[in-house]
Amino acid sequence: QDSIYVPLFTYRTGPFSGSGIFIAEGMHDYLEMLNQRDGGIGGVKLAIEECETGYDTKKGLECYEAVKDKKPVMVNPWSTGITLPLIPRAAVDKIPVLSMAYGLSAAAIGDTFPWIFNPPATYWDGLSMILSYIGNKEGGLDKLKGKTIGYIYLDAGFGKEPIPLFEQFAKDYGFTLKLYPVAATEMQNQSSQWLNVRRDRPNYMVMYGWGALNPTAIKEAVKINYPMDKFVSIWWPSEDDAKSAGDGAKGFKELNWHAVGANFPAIQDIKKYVTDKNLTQTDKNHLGQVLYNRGVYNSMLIAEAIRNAQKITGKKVVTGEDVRRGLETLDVDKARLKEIGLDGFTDPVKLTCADHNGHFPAFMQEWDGTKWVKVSEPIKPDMAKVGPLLSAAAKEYVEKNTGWPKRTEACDKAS
Amino acid sequence: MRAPSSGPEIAAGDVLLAVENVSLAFGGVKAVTDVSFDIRKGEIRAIIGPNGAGKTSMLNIINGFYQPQQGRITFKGKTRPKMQPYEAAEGGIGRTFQNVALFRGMTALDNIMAGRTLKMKRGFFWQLFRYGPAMREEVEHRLFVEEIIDFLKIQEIRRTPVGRLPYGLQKRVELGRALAMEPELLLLDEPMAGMNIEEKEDMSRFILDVNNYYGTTIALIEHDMGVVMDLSDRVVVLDHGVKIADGTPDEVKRDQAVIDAYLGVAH
Amino acid sequence: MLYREAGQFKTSYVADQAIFPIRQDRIGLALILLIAFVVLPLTASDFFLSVVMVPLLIFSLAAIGLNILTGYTGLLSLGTGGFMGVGAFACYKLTSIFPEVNIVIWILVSGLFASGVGILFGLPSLRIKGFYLAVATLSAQFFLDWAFVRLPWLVNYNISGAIEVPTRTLFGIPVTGPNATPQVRYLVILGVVTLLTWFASNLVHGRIGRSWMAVRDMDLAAELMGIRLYRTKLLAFAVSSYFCGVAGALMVFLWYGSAEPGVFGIDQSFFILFMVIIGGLGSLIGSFFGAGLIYGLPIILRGFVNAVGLEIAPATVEHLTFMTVGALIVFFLIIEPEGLARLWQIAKQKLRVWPFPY
Amino acid sequence: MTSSAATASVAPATETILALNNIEVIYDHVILVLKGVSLAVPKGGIVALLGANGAGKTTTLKAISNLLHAERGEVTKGSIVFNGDEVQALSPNELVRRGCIQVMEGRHCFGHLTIEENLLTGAFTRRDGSAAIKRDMDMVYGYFRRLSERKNSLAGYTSGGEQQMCAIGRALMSRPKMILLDEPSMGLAPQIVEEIFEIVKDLNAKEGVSFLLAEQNTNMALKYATYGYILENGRVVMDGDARSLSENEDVKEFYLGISEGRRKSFREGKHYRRRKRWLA
Amino acid sequence: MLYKILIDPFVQMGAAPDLLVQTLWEGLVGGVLYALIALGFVLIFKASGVFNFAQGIMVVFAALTLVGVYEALSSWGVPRGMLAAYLALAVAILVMLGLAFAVERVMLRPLVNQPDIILFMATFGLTYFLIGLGELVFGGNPKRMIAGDLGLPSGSYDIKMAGGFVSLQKIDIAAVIIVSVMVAGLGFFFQRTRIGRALRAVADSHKAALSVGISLEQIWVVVWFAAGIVALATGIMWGARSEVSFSLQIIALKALPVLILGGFTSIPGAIVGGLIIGIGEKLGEFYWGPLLGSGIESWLAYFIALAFLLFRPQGLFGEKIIERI
Ligand SMILES: Nc1ncnc2c1ncn2[C@@H]1O[C@H](COP(=O)(O)OP(=O)(O)OP(=O)(O)O)[C@@H](O)[C@H]1O
Ligand SMILES: Nc1ncnc2c1ncn2[C@@H]1O[C@H](COP(=O)(O)OP(=O)(O)OP(=O)(O)O)[C@@H](O)[C@H]1O
Ligand SMILES: [Mg+2]
Ligand SMILES: [Mg+2]
Repeated sequence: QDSIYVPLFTYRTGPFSGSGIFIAEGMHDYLEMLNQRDGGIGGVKLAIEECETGYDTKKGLECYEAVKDKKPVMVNPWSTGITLPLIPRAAVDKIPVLSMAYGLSAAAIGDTFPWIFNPPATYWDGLSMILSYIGNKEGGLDKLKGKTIGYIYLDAGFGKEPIPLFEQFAKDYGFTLKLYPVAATEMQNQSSQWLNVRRDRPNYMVMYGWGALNPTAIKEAVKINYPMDKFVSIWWPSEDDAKSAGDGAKGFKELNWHAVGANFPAIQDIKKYVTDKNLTQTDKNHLGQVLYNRGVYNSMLIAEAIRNAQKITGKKVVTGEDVRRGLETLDVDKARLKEIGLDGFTDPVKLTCADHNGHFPAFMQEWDGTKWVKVSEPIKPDMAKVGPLLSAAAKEYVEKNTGWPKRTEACDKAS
Repeated sequence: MRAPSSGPEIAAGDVLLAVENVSLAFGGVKAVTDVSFDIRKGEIRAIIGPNGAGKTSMLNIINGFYQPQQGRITFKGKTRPKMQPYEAAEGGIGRTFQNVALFRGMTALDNIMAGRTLKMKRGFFWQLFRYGPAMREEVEHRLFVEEIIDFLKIQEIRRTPVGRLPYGLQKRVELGRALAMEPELLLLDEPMAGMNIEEKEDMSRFILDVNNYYGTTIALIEHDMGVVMDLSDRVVVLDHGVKIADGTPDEVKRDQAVIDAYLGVAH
Repeated sequence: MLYREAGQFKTSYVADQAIFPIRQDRIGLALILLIAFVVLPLTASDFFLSVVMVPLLIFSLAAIGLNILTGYTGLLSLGTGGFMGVGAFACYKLTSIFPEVNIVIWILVSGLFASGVGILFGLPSLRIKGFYLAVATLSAQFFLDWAFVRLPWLVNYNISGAIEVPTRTLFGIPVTGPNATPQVRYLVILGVVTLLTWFASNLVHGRIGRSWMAVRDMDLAAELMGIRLYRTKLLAFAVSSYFCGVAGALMVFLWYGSAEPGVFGIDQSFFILFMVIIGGLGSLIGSFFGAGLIYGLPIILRGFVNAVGLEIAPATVEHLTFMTVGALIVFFLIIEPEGLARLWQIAKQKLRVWPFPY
Repeated sequence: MTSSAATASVAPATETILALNNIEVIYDHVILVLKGVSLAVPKGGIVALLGANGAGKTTTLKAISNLLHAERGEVTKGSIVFNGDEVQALSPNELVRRGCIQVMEGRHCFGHLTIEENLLTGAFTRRDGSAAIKRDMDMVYGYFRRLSERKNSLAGYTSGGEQQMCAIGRALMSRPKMILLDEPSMGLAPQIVEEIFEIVKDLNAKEGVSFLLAEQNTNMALKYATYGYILENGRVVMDGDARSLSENEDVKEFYLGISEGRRKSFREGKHYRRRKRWLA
Repeated sequence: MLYKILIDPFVQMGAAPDLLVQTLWEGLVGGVLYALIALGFVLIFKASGVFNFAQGIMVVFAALTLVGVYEALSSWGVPRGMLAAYLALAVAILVMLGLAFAVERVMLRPLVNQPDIILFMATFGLTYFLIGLGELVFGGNPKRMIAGDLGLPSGSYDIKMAGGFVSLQKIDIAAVIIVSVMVAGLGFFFQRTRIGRALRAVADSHKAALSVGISLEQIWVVVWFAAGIVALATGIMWGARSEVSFSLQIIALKALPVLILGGFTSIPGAIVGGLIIGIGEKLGEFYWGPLLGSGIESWLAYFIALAFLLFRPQGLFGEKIIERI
């Protein structure tokens, strides 16, 4: 019997399993639900296989080699460290890489990276949205003049990536940028960073954190009485991260592009077809949590890309090459979202050959002490600033990687 | 085996090493106090004394492991307040230890070969290839070491890691290692502890042979009076860090201070 | 009766000084090399080559490097990851500045940079000993970690903050980059590892190796025999770091294909230290065994579970793998604390006296 | 001094406190060291274990005190019975508690503890209060005056002989019923050697402590022991009571260094010797 | 540049004494908490010469057990609160005792008298085992430390001074007190009792210790249990600062410089080392860090330790390294 092989790289173990478990559950359950409810996609069952990476690059590469020969339709590495080595291999092995809002930002440029997709927004987009939110609160970005913004981040590629853009914003709008790097080994021990925050008294704090960095930072912020409503994070903190700081965390904000909560037909279907039938290891009350839903979103993209590929090619059992085309012409509009039971869950997504990211708006959500509450309208990224940076980065990538292949893949018309 | 070479020629009977007014204390413990004596080329010089008298410390001073707080040492005509261990080794002082200090993880052969380190000159590059000059050198020294192995009759244990050898054989390997340095002055710290008569006889034989045939000067610490009296040419006696007697075995044997402090009964 | 030295007489010390004095050993080695160089590349699957063999060889090389320092010279080091990183970054810089020079040359040269850094951090080793010396190497590890992240120059200001391995060729065949086939990468690594292992073996069996071991076993006695401790220890640091540096360069260029500084973290250092210990301190072959056990065992266990087709969630498999590996490590240590290499020796010894028990 | 041997044998040597039955010991799974050794120590007896380097004396003693295990050796055959109990079933500390203690060859003091602390660890298994321990400590200091001078030094810094005294003193501190002494005289000045044997005699006579002595100083050992075993190559090649052994011609030649009725000078050693006939 | 290195930091200190005091306080608390981790290492090292790589995972394991049992209890109907928390604490202590027994029986006893490095390796095996077991039983997701239910205070005392304020977290104060009491107690136990001397003897030589009748089995259980309790305390304190997750084991590494600086065998050394490192790295990071772009805390501690070692190769309070031949 034919099936479509969808490997999922997950990390339910290791130091980052706190986030990994939710994401893995969301990804797995949505696809499993499709299998149970619809018999797969377009009548073809999905062969879902998890490969445990433990967020470790070594094991991630092992997973890649292990799935490579089984004709996967795409890989979702779920770690920047694993994504980077896969970028050059994707074209060779003809396996598209979906690194959803992480990985290499420059991969948004489809002409350079035909095989890599990172919708719906890059970390640069994220920063520009955060800043425009802050500007908005202050009554215009120009009001930031003379103010100080602190940036606390994981001292690694991920946290450092936004710095050039941040510096440019600081120059353009006249605010002072203060950097507070946190080494990966010091995530649980941030008192000096926050002492510095006390000294510098930044008007806003922006955070790009991961793993234990997030809860510790929130706790430390509470400890020094940093005003929580001025503390804004990129999209990774979870409910647990905020909860651990107790009431003091009220008002903490993070960027997000999809809803939280389980009140969506699709998620209810997960409950009905998957969790209630014990076809998963998922803890029932994880459904609807922010990172669970992120996993669902990721799988929604996978499923829609496959469906789209089937539509373009007319084949039932699609290959990686087909799905790459499916991703490039992905168009999940409002109607389609409604159809798949995710109405109001997120904004429509549409990718093109040139733009593998979409730079879609995100909104701000706030921690009210028990859950995340949406507190802003969708915010658009500042493409005027991000765009040039992206193309420059992509260009640089090509220059440094001599012999980087020119795009030969034809561009499909959106179906 | 070849005769030891290098350094200014000192005729047999001349002073090879002289210790003058040397003192050494560790905190409150006076290990050695104002001791002077000399060792003449070619002789077997025994150092005896009760436990804790400072004998081992004296050897440690001679080969630079302890730095005396006072006094001077003259070795082969060169006088200095203190010596660095490698200077002593390069100058031709070999040594065995009271608590066997072999390289436990290595075989007997390697231990003795290690004694040749100072004599081996081929550089890193040749070692890397273990070929040509490096291999020739290796073989040349191996021949020398084999002579020692034959001499000490330890052929069968060549390839045994020394940690597993019985105590007596370890002592013998240690002697071999010291001999491999072709020392001019050989310091032996209780070489016969833990041996039975038969083995002591063997060991005595080795010591005498080394002394007779190669003219190696020997300083010997030993508690077996029979051995000391039979082997040594002159004896220096320490007690509580102080020299209490110095002379031929017969003189020392009859010295009342020595009898009181050490021998207990006249031997 | 098959495995005996009886009847094999050596007529010269050259033959007796040979590293494998027994004929069966030499035949075995030749067979292994034949399999490694010819049979495997022809028959093994891509997965086996790139997931099992490539990493194993690289880890073995790093383990040999650390073994020289820790196993042969008795200096505990927890900075292996950092030294590997130095090699990798040096290689990256070299090949970006001089792209026309052959990558294999740069890989071999990059180890020298690691040597330099190794010597620098080895300087405290004369005064500080044992576990205490670990602090010197740990400061190397953490300082280098920090430097790798903080000096964007090292990664040519790549925005990803990572080394992005360019395609390089050898005789026109790509050896790095996405188009390098597992077979080619494997063969290049195998070549480098074989060459360096041969060097290491020469060193440890000669004068230098003996002075290393002498320092390890009884440094005071070694000093009194005229071995200069300082020089010997620093040489060990230099050689050891060279091996680690080359391993690091190989790891990034011929295995990962791209690397964030994080991969040279302290975990890597411990990982390799454990390979050395379980394989056998002071044994080159042990380094291979150790890499096999620590890196290979989990892969085998995972493969085993897959092959059996047990319906267990992958996370649970991972948990059980961890438990099993942990238990096996303790088990191996109990049956032979001196490492797998010693176990191997005992096995040979038993074979020698076979069919008698002793 | 010559009369001492006689006094020791006054105790009726009927009951055995320690019996080894045909034991075989293998190190590292492959090295066979003891090839069937049997011996017995009567309660209140002093038994000497003699033999050349590597004969297996130390190994025998370690087998008795169950310390082989810590050196990757094991007793593969035979049995060892101490005071009615199978030794193999007891842990080393249990053995000490029951009164069987070993003084290990090569000193083995705790280098980082002072001499006094070393002695105190010897009393670890005792439960009879600090006053009694203090009394014994004074006794040990009485035996070894050199130790009391150095009691506050770290053992690791003391001289070889001082360490040897410390190791023996430490064992005495446990108030044992039976002491396994491995080369007690090694590295000690002649005076102290005699003193040690006097202590052995003393404890034996006054407190009924039994001794198994592995000793190279055959002369001394046979003077003080009641019975002796000679071990060669992992086998007992000769045994008998001390007097008869010391009169045996072979023993005289090989272990006492007496031939043709007089002590040989060490200068007279020959390169080639007569082979021991039991090695044939 | 010289001005920036040599003078400017002190000017800053003078200008904002409240921040200086706060920095010192944070350093003190950090130091005490490092000392707590180091203490776990010291206990085991003292008693057996084993460098226990598993101490970090023991911290996680103990804390997970505490929180996990608490959750389980509440799902079985025991109301959340003090009672459940203390029941869970009791269970966690029992589990650590069980672990101590198991480690002794399965791992240490067969490895008696092996070189330190081998035992070190064995503790690595133990680490792997406990990681697997912990995740299997309790799951890998981070959990919240039940600090409140255990009666640990929250909130802070804010003391006004010199135009600013110094904020002393109550939980930090509690940590300082608890750690001091634990250290004093353990210090007394191991220094003044018969067991203490025996421990040092064992660390010196397993073989000799066996020969004088010291029961290694008993001692190891005692010590591993004590280390387990210390791990539990560490888990509670660090867990309260961040979260209870497997990444907690990373901070155990921070104990290394402390341990080395203090000397592997000294309980007071762990404390003094902890304080030096804690305060040193906070001051360094706060006043000098910005010169190097901050984040130097990750290696500063090691350099501080290294600097001290160059003068005292056995650490501040470590046992003398005996060099005698
Ligand atoms: N490094 C040291 N630190 C402190 N004390 C020392 C040191 N070295 C030696 N001593 C002390 O100095 C004294 C002399 O010691 P030494 O080892 O020289 O004696 P010895 O004559 O060799 O005795 P033995 O015959 O027992 O070996 C002893 O009391 C010893 O404790
Ligand atoms: N740990 C070990 N591993 C392997 N072989 C060993 C070990 N210990 C001792 N042996 C071997 O066992 C044999 C007997 O050694 P043992 O130490 O018992 O002799 P001994 O009679 O006490 O000798 P000595 O008088 O020199 O002390 C020796 O051949 C030795 O090589
Ligand atoms: Mg001495
Ligand atoms: Mg012996």
